[in-house]
Amino acid sequence: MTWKGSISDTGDFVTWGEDPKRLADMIRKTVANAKEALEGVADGMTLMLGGFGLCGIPENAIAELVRLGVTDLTCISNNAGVDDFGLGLLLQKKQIRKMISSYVGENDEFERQMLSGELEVELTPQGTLAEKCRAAQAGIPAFYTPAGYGTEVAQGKETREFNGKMYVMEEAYKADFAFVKAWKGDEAGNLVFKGTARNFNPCMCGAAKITVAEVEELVPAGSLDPNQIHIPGIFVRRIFKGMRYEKRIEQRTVRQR
Amino acid sequence: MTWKGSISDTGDFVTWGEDPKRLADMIRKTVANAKEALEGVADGMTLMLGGFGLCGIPENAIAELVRLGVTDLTCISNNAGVDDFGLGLLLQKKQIRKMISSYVGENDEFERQMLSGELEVELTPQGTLAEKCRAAQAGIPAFYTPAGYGTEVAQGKETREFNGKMYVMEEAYKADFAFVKAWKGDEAGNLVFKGTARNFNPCMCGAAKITVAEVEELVPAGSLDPNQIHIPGIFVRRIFKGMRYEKRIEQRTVRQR
Amino acid sequence: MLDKNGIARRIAREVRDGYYVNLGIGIPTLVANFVRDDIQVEFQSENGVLGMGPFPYEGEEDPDLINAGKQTITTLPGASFFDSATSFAMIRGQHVDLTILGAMEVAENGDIANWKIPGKMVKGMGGAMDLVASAENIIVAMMHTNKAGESKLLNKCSLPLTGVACVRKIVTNMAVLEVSPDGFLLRERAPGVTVEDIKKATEGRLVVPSDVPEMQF
Amino acid sequence: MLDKNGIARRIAREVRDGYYVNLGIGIPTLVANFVRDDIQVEFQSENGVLGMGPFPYEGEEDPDLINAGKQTITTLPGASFFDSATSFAMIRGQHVDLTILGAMEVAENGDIANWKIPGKMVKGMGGAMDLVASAENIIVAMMHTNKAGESKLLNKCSLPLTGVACVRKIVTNMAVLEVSPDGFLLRERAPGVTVEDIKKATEGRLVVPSDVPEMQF
Repeated sequence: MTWKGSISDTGDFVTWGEDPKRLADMIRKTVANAKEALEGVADGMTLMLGGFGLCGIPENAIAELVRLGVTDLTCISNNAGVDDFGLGLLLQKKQIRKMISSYVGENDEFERQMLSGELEVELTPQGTLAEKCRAAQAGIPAFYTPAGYGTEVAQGKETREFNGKMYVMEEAYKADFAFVKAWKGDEAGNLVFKGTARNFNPCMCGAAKITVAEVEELVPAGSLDPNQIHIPGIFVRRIFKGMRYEKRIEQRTVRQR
Repeated sequence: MTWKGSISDTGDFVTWGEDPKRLADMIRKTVANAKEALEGVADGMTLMLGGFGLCGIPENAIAELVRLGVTDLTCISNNAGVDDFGLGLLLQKKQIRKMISSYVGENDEFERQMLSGELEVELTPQGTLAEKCRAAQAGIPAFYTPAGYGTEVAQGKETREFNGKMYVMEEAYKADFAFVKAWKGDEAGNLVFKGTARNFNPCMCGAAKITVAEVEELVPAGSLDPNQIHIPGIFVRRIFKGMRYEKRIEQRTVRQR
Repeated sequence: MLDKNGIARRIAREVRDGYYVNLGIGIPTLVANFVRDDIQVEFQSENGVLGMGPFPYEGEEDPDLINAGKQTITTLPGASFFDSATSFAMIRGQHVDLTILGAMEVAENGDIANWKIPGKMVKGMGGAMDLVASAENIIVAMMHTNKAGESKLLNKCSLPLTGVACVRKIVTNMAVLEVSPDGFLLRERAPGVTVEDIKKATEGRLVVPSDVPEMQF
Repeated sequence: MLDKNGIARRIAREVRDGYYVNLGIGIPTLVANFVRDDIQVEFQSENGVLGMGPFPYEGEEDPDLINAGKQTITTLPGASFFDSATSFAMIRGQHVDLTILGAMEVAENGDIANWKIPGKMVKGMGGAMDLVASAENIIVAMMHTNKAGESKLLNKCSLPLTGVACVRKIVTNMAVLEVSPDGFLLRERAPGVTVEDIKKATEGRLVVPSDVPEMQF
């Protein structure tokens, strides 16, 4: 909501601009499916996507992004998926212009596009990546971290000493959509994550203009213990029950009985 | 652990200094009572104390501070208690030299000491106070917030524009001890809070050199659901089961049936 | 001329379906009593709760469940508890849709003073500075004049500021005003109050449109 | 000369009762296998778990439960899950007592390079830059020389740095060394390795005390 009008000669015609879409969104968070949840996603946007490796990734949102065919995307995500799953699916279709990640191994197509210059890559220390999301969520425009000081990651960035140690100034991310995956969610948008599928998902909630949560189980408001909610609904704009989770395991390691 | 030795002429005598106390502390977090938990607290220290009003305050730690009679304390706590409870008990005994708080009403003795100049008071916006604790916990030496820009709170502080808006730089707190109160805790130091008694307590865990948690219920490691822990034990150095919680209500408001 | 409940009743009309609302202490707290039943609103309290409900029935008070005014409360379905850093992440991150708070003074550019009177005991700003510095949508609820009859709507605040150029709308016992680039824009008159009355009671620049309707509730 | 398991076994002796430990991928991961049974150690993995246990039994793998190497894991009593921001709050806030990671190069002032080889595909630094910039107690586990036989303990790193002046101790297949103000301080020799062997394999400044005992396990 921004000041859109001005005073006319007669002192009339002053209007506070209100985005009716935003209001409509707030009234009802629950949407039927990924298609409705991704309404408004467009070419050239910056997206945040939760998950670590293939663990806790928003599978339904990614599938819908492929279906929509939006291109020229900037994706902020700790990893870039594998060739045929996760963000690898968007890479295959060349929908991503730029990746912002901490680690992008395990993906041949990624490597090919990166080396050929088709894909721009911005590598960021993992903790800095998490904190830049959390800063966006929390209205902190910038913060200082020791990570990357004295390395090429700090090139072009302000550095500064506090208590005898050097730090790098990092700014909050700006994104259009955040896609997160939770275990359980309620109609008020409250989220509960499971195990290490939590990872970057909570940090990205409310860190973009519109946060879309997909959940394995969607329950009525009041079904979750208010004391045990990982992300309060205020950080989530749209929520839907995801379908057919594959939950692929990247490195199946076991021990013998 | 810091480099304490140096190379002698023969190349010998190099010692990495290790604080045996710290090691001993880490081995066993559970202590028997407040007396053991507060070992090391001394005159002139800076303490963080959780709680909002009288809700979620570390009652046992405060009682022990009174018993110890330590003085010249700097206390970082959102409020200052009431005349005869909470931090008011320390004020009565003139143990506090300086309070860092966001709101200090409801306390006559506080007012008297402040107006007479016996007590130094640093008022900080509540969100800034919370974030300065969280920054200390998270190894962030400084961050920017819009709170207080253009007011006397920003006097003497750096201000800076990001994306057309002005912000104030705030630094992380430095404290010797943090005293927090949780609902349940386990022997690994994991904590679960209840209702709005959570407030500043989680933000202060790990934000001081030594964090002491008092809990209503202390259970063996493994008794709490790993998915539902509010503060992982790594942020807590000592934990004990508190006694005789009074949990005084400041403003009893009810409606008629 | 409105009383405190009248001010709260008028402000309640600004609350939309789906809003997250933070209510300050005093008149703002009363707003919750007048919000329409057919819309869904979640009240946030900065001490760490979203989805506050009414006061508890006698005997059901829980010392671990209070609001920022330290009053015992209840929660509604869909509520959540969180720590203070997360609570102010909501506020600073502009996730709260509407902030309603009281003021001692408001200036025509939207400056607000509501925490300190030099020479008197200062209790502190609590969360007010975070709220006013962050919120996109701030409504001030206050009397138009102070006890001495002096205007609280000024060219420039005389008291130490809580925040700069942040107030968007003011609802007083006399009028509804918006902060505009040209000064206080008079939007509505309270029942029985004339434009002349408001002009007299307003020290700051007042922009009076050709039509200033009476408030609707 | 030690093999990778030997390096891990020696490093395991550095792990004290009550430590929180972060293990990097490769040799560091093996350290967990050699930690004494009679001490209590909690392993942290930066993707959001404290209290990692061994790999699951076949058929008990949970896709929602992995470590930072994306391997399926289990948890031990007292474990906890948390988000990535909290995980790096632990790391950046120096709550992790010991960090063990691999390296391509270490310089005598404690600089470390382990994430990028110019001209080759760069996979990223993951959490390594946060770990080395924050940890008070960093042990590098690596071979003393690279595949071409060149020393990995240098005057100055030739590869892009991961962190500056941060490594405290290095355990290689040949020796245990500490980073001291005067260069690599030789602390222990691997079985069958002479001080002369180590001198030849070390490009950086090497400080040799009068007595350099053989490693104990």
